[in-house]
Amino acid sequence: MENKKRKKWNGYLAAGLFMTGLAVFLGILGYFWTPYSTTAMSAAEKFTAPSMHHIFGTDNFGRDIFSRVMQGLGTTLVISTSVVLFSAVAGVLLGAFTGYFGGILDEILMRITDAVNGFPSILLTLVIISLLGKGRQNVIIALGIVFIPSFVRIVRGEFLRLRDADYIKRARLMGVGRLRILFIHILPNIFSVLLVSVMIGFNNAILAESGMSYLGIGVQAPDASLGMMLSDAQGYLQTAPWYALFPGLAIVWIVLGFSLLGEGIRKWDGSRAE
Amino acid sequence: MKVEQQKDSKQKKIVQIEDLSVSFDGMEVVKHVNIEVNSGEIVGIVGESGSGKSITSLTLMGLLSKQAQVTSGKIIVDGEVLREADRPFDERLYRRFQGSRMSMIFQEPMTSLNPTKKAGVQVDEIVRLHTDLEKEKRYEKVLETFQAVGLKDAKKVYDSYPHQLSGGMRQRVMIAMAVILHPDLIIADEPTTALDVTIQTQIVELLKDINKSEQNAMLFITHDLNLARRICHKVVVMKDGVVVEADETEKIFMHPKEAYTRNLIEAVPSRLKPRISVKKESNTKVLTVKDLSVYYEDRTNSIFKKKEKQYAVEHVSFDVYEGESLGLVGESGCGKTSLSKAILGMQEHMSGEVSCHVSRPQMIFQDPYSSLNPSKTIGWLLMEPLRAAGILDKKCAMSKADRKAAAYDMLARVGMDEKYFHRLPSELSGGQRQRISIAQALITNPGFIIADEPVSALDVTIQAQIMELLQKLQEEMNLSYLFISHDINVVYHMCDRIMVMKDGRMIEIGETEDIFHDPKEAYTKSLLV
Amino acid sequence: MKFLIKKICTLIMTLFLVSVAAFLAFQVIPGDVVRSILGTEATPEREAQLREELGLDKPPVERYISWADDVLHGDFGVSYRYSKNMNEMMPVKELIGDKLPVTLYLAVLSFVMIVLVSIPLGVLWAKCGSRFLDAVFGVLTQVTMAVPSFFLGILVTYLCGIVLKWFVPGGYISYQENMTGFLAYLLFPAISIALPKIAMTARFLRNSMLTEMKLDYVRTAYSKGCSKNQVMFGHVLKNAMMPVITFLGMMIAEILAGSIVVEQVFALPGIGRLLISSVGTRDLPVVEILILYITFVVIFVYFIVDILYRVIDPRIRKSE
Amino acid sequence: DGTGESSEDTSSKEQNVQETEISEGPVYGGSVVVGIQQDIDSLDPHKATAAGTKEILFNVFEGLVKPDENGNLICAVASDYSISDDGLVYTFTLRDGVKFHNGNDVTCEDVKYSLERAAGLLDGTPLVATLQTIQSVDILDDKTVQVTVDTPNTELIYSFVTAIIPAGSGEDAEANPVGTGPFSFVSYTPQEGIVLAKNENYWQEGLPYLDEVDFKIVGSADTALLELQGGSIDIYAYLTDSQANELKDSFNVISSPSNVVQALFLNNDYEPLSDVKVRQAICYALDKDMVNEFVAGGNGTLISSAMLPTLKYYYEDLNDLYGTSANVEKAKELLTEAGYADGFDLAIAVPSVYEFHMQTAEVVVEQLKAVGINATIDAVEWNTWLEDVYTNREYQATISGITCSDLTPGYLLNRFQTDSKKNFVNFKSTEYDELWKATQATQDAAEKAADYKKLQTILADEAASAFIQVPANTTAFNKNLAGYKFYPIYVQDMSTVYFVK
Ligand SMILES: Nc1ncnc2c1ncn2[C@@H]1O[C@H](COP(=O)(O)OP(=O)(O)OP(=O)(O)O)[C@@H](O)[C@H]1O
Ligand SMILES: Nc1ncnc2c1ncn2[C@@H]1O[C@H](COP(=O)(O)OP(=O)(O)OP(=O)(O)O)[C@@H](O)[C@H]1O
Ligand SMILES: [Mg+2]
Ligand SMILES: [Mg+2]
Repeated sequence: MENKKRKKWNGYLAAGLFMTGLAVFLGILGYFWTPYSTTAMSAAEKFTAPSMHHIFGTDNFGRDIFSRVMQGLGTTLVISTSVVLFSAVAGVLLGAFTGYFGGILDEILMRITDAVNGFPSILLTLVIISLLGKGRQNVIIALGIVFIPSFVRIVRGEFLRLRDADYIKRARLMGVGRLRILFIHILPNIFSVLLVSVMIGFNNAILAESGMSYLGIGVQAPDASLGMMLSDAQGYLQTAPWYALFPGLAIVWIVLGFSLLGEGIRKWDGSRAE
Repeated sequence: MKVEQQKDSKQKKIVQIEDLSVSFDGMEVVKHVNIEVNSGEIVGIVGESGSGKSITSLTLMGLLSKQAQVTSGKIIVDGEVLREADRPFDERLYRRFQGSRMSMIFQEPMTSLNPTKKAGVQVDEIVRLHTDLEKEKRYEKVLETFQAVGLKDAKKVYDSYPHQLSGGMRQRVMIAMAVILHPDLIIADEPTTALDVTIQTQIVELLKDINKSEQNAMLFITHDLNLARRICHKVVVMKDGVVVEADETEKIFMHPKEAYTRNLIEAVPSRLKPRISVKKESNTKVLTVKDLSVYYEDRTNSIFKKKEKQYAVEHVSFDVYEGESLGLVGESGCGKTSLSKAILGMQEHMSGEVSCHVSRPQMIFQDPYSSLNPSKTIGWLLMEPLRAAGILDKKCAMSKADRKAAAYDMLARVGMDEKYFHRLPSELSGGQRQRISIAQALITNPGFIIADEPVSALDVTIQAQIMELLQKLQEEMNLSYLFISHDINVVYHMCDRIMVMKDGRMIEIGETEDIFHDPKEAYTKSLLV
Repeated sequence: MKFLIKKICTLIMTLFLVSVAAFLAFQVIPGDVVRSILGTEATPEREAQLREELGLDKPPVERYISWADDVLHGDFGVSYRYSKNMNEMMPVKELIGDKLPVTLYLAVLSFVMIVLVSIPLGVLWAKCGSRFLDAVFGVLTQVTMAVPSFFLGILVTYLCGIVLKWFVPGGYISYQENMTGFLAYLLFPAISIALPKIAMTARFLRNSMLTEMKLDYVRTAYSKGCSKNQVMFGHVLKNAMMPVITFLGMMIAEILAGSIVVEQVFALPGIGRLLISSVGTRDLPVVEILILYITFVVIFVYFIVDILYRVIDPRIRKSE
Repeated sequence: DGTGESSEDTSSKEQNVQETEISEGPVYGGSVVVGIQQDIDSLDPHKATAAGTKEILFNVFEGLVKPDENGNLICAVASDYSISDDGLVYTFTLRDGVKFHNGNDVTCEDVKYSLERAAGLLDGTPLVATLQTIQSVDILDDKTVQVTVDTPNTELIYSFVTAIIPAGSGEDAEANPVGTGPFSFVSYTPQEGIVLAKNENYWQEGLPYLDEVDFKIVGSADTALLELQGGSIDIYAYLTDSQANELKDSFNVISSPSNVVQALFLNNDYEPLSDVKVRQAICYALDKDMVNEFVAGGNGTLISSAMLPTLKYYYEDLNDLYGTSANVEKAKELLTEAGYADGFDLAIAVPSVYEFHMQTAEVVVEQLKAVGINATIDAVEWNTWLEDVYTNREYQATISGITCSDLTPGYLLNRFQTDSKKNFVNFKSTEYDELWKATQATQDAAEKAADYKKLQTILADEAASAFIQVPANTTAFNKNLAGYKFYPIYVQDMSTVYFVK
């Protein structure tokens, strides 16, 4: 009986945890220690191919790419985490109120969401960045704003659905306060949906951040970010293909990790329901 | 209600299920089952939920999912061995039988049809697959069959999508699909459970007629013993995958050999077992409803037109007295739920007067699965109403320890063990959930409770338990009920007075016995069939 | 009818909001087009003259209103930045008309690729019973989905362009010159856009089909004696396609956004690059129209999806 | 007069060069595709201001005089000129047989119109700032034009490179640019490029060689590289060092100093930087050799003041002042004296479009770290840079380049006057201001040279900014092309380019 209810471990979860775990570990480690300095330049070591000393090789300033990838992972993770947190919290608040109460507020918000959705996101970030200036916080704010609508949509839909669930009707009959209904009665039930969209949001944030860095509106040098390294490396595709390869693979690694984790969680959660 | 046995000399064996066992992941859910069906015969399989009825019939039909394995026995249809334990599933062989020589009517008329194909086309497909008829011929044949199963406007039905048809019509389409090729065997897996009483009767009569005229074999699966008694020649009683008893219908009903069968028969709420009245003489009203109307604003109209009011409840007046159960019956869509929502103040548009003389009346919902917050433990669910009441009314405020004690107490009163306190709703069975749902409604001592079809979703056996519990609690706590159901037998069993609704209007109200034995309205009579 | 009116109102509302937002954004972001055109060396008189020529000396509200008025009358204005071969600035219409085909072809090509590849793939995947193949498909699509399009672009450039020499990176051929050459060149950028989306769509379709296959009507179909293929193609596919259509609609919006980056990687003169460079040069008339255009396309696509939905799914058709 | 003579000199020298090249077998005809970085800002030669536009229009338009590759002026539409002793009257004699692309001869009317238009005498809007000084343009006879100016300025002659266009064609210039240069305008497609065709009537005998030149806009330096290798462009200037290395084998790669002064410009009004010691400390902290090595592959020319080594007033000795490699001790000492022993934070704004400056910034940040200055890079859009840094001067420091777009040293130096509109570093030195005025007044060449050197010294001593280098222009062109010439200003002269057999 108890056994049957235990959540089932699955391959997706294991692979996802391993991949994100490693990325997060390297990212955090990169804040405190890297094999080489991430900024120290050395003319002698310019563009050395991957070897025992520099497993990912070195870049145009002779900096160790592995160390920079570590740092880049950190930057990327910090940004995507903050973006997702920011947009998820805002999305939950907005989505909860509009979904549950509906009305004119809902109508207005949905129109704005539509507009933001229709607006090319890269452009929106471009405009926000032009307004706020570059730099890490502003990237977070810009992406955060861009990501809010998707969360609002999901959360709103769920609240709209659960608003009429029998157990919520009951809570209303009991005289439970509105805020308590919103956040104590309903919210925990959309947790798994939220979790999956957070995972997807994570991926999109990572991709968007690297995309922004690639277009030169992301974080600023000498802060290493994976997208920025990739964009820098594009000029040296022939001389030093590894310069583009490893940051790119790092992005793939971490995005894949989160996808697998999301999939794994979905399955894990699903096995409970059975 | 005896069904005359067809004593036909031409009777032959259509289905022989011999020693059939089916298992999922090594777990046997059907164990050594033997069933025989002859042509012209309706054999019923009855048994509580999960007893393996559907699995048996699906195996027979060759529709078992991949995870399932036939571990022993064989299935013979029309003399041909379709399935044997140690032979792999032969898809081709089965396809020769499926549709043309045996067909199946499923439980859910709502979902068993492809939602994006026209009803006619779906019936046409089966003819197309198994005959060489031309298009026009097929069209005619489908229309004919539609008419035969009582779909009057056959052409319109042909071009309708399933969602445009009512439940009864859909089930008729399914039946048309099943009979169009005159198969030797028809399996009907709970074909009426999802339908209204009135429609239920029609469908059952239809199946009976078909059986009579076509002289085919029919396997009729149901958990409703009354129904089985009405239609079947023979009955097979199943429990936990095992055939407990199999015999001629009347024999089973009159002289059940097994205790289980006896239980099953007794659990049936029948008018043979009227309510033991718990009503105390009292004239204190707990609820007064005067001239209540409820309407919805029709959303389908364009912005240019004025919104139209659609009345779900019209001019209904009644009272509920302390300690009594008032039953409310009526077919689906007659406004029962709308009325109860209006009483509880959950209805947007209403007119008339509702005065409730007890504080915070509560409601028990039909579906035990959706009426408990799935992310909270049972304990939390029971304590929450007390907490809310405490905030609303300082007098009721309780300490956390007190709330906990009250919750444990309530748990015990609905007959559940303490160990469930920390469980999640998903870890309970349907019956247990409904108990918790009742406990949650009762814990604040509301005095008046609306129970909206609280047992419709449950098994017969569990139904009986829950009804018993409701009566017990009523006695203990001096409760009043407004008890809603579409099943008049259930109401008979539970209520002191009965109110009958049709199309939003109250057509009759009176003492239970009066209504039953001397119904004034024709509609009420039709409910009593 | 009501549906249509509502959609059109929403569209107008959104376009209005978007245009105001873009206009406002340009008022607040630093830098203006005059300085961008004249650089560091111009005389103040020349700056003032240019400002007047461009009408930038008027108050913003007046400028917006007159711009909006022009647009409503079908006049999309002229670029601040690009001049034309005649004695005037480049009309935005022509400028965009020039770049649009590139992006359009790119989008269409990628979209066609996505549809042509992902749908059979998804069906095949849903059909395949083998656990091994299932796992292979699963891993393959997960990995493909994780590759950002610009990285894919770089990889494609490196592999197909530099190593294999299948195409000349940056050797864009104008569609006016040589249509086949143009399409052949677009093939690689289109692959970069399409590949991850193919994986996504195939996955989505497969999941949708598997969900659909669990439904009761499938069992009904089998009970009629349909073979697996008859069930899959005759019953399941159409119903499973419905969510996929929404998904594909969203995909079009994403392709448009994605092409901004991919145009950058492959140096394609499409509207994505025009947009980025016009934001850079503060060429407001061009940016406004481009944004309106893109927003319009996105909303329009959603609209089409809605319509398609109605056509395919009789349930929705009815309920409205 | 001096300038005239020197121009004679060089044109004969040029003739020699050509002859030797001709003996190697130039072929007439053919067309080349030249990769350019930016779009054209205007086809009106008087209105065009972007360097990237001017370098192309150089092939289409000519002034009365024009620069040559050695930084001298040669006569073009004019065949000769003289300047009055007081420096107020310029007399130009038109060259015989110079024709516009539309086939018409160049007349004095055209010259008058062009100069008046540029000087703003027609409608009050001067288009060429330096020509604002023109009082009147008079036609003396059908070959002679006299220009009167209000203040003497020995460098004004350099402004007569201003394009001569047909009289009255100003309105039409954007649409139908007509000039006298070696190539005529064919078509322009925004964001794609501009196509020029050979001017058969060009006044210089034997030039140009090519039939068609296609200036094609390429997205970035990276794609330019790929396009070169793919063969879709033939010539590309402004290669980075690593690109040049990659192309060395398959292309002719040549480089020469550009006309850009790259510096870490310091806002002299910003708190720690207002202290001269702090600025000097920064100069000491920079390791220019390293910057040169990393971002220019050692091809840059290190400088310590605002002057191009290719100009004749360049004062070479200044590099010893702060040395070319880092002097951390000295820098720290100065910082301590200034009261910033623990260093300070410094935001360096860099226009992000310039990869070169961005990379330099990365190296500079690393070097400043060594002396305790915690610098960060603030990459800004070009427009933002123009507004915030250049116009509003709201910044701390920036890495960028100032270009010398004509051949006068004053062009680089005048911006450091206290109240110059271009003095975006807010440099303030009364000594400098006075000396500058004196320099402009003097007509004596030797005195002038000395003064210019002095001005450069002041800038270096006071550390007006931390000057880094004049980067090299590296150009790659197809192996079967020859005759490409470098100019000290941004110019892509296609007239001398030819195919070899
Ligand atoms: N796919 C499956 N995997 C595992 N067990 C299954 C599966 N399908 C059914 N079962 C189990 O087989 C047993 C018999 O199920 P079956 O559907 O035949 O019951 P039933 O008698 O038809 O019940 P009901 O009246 O609820 O329809 C149940 O215990 C059920 O849990
Ligand atoms: N939200 C709503 N908007 C519009 N019409 C509604 C709404 N809810 C119910 N109705 C309509 O009101 C009528 C009464 O519905 P109600 O739910 O009260 O029926 P019911 O008697 O409870 O039926 P059932 O036995 O099926 O639960 C129906 O015709 C129904 O279609
Ligand atoms: Mg069943
Ligand atoms: Mg109801």
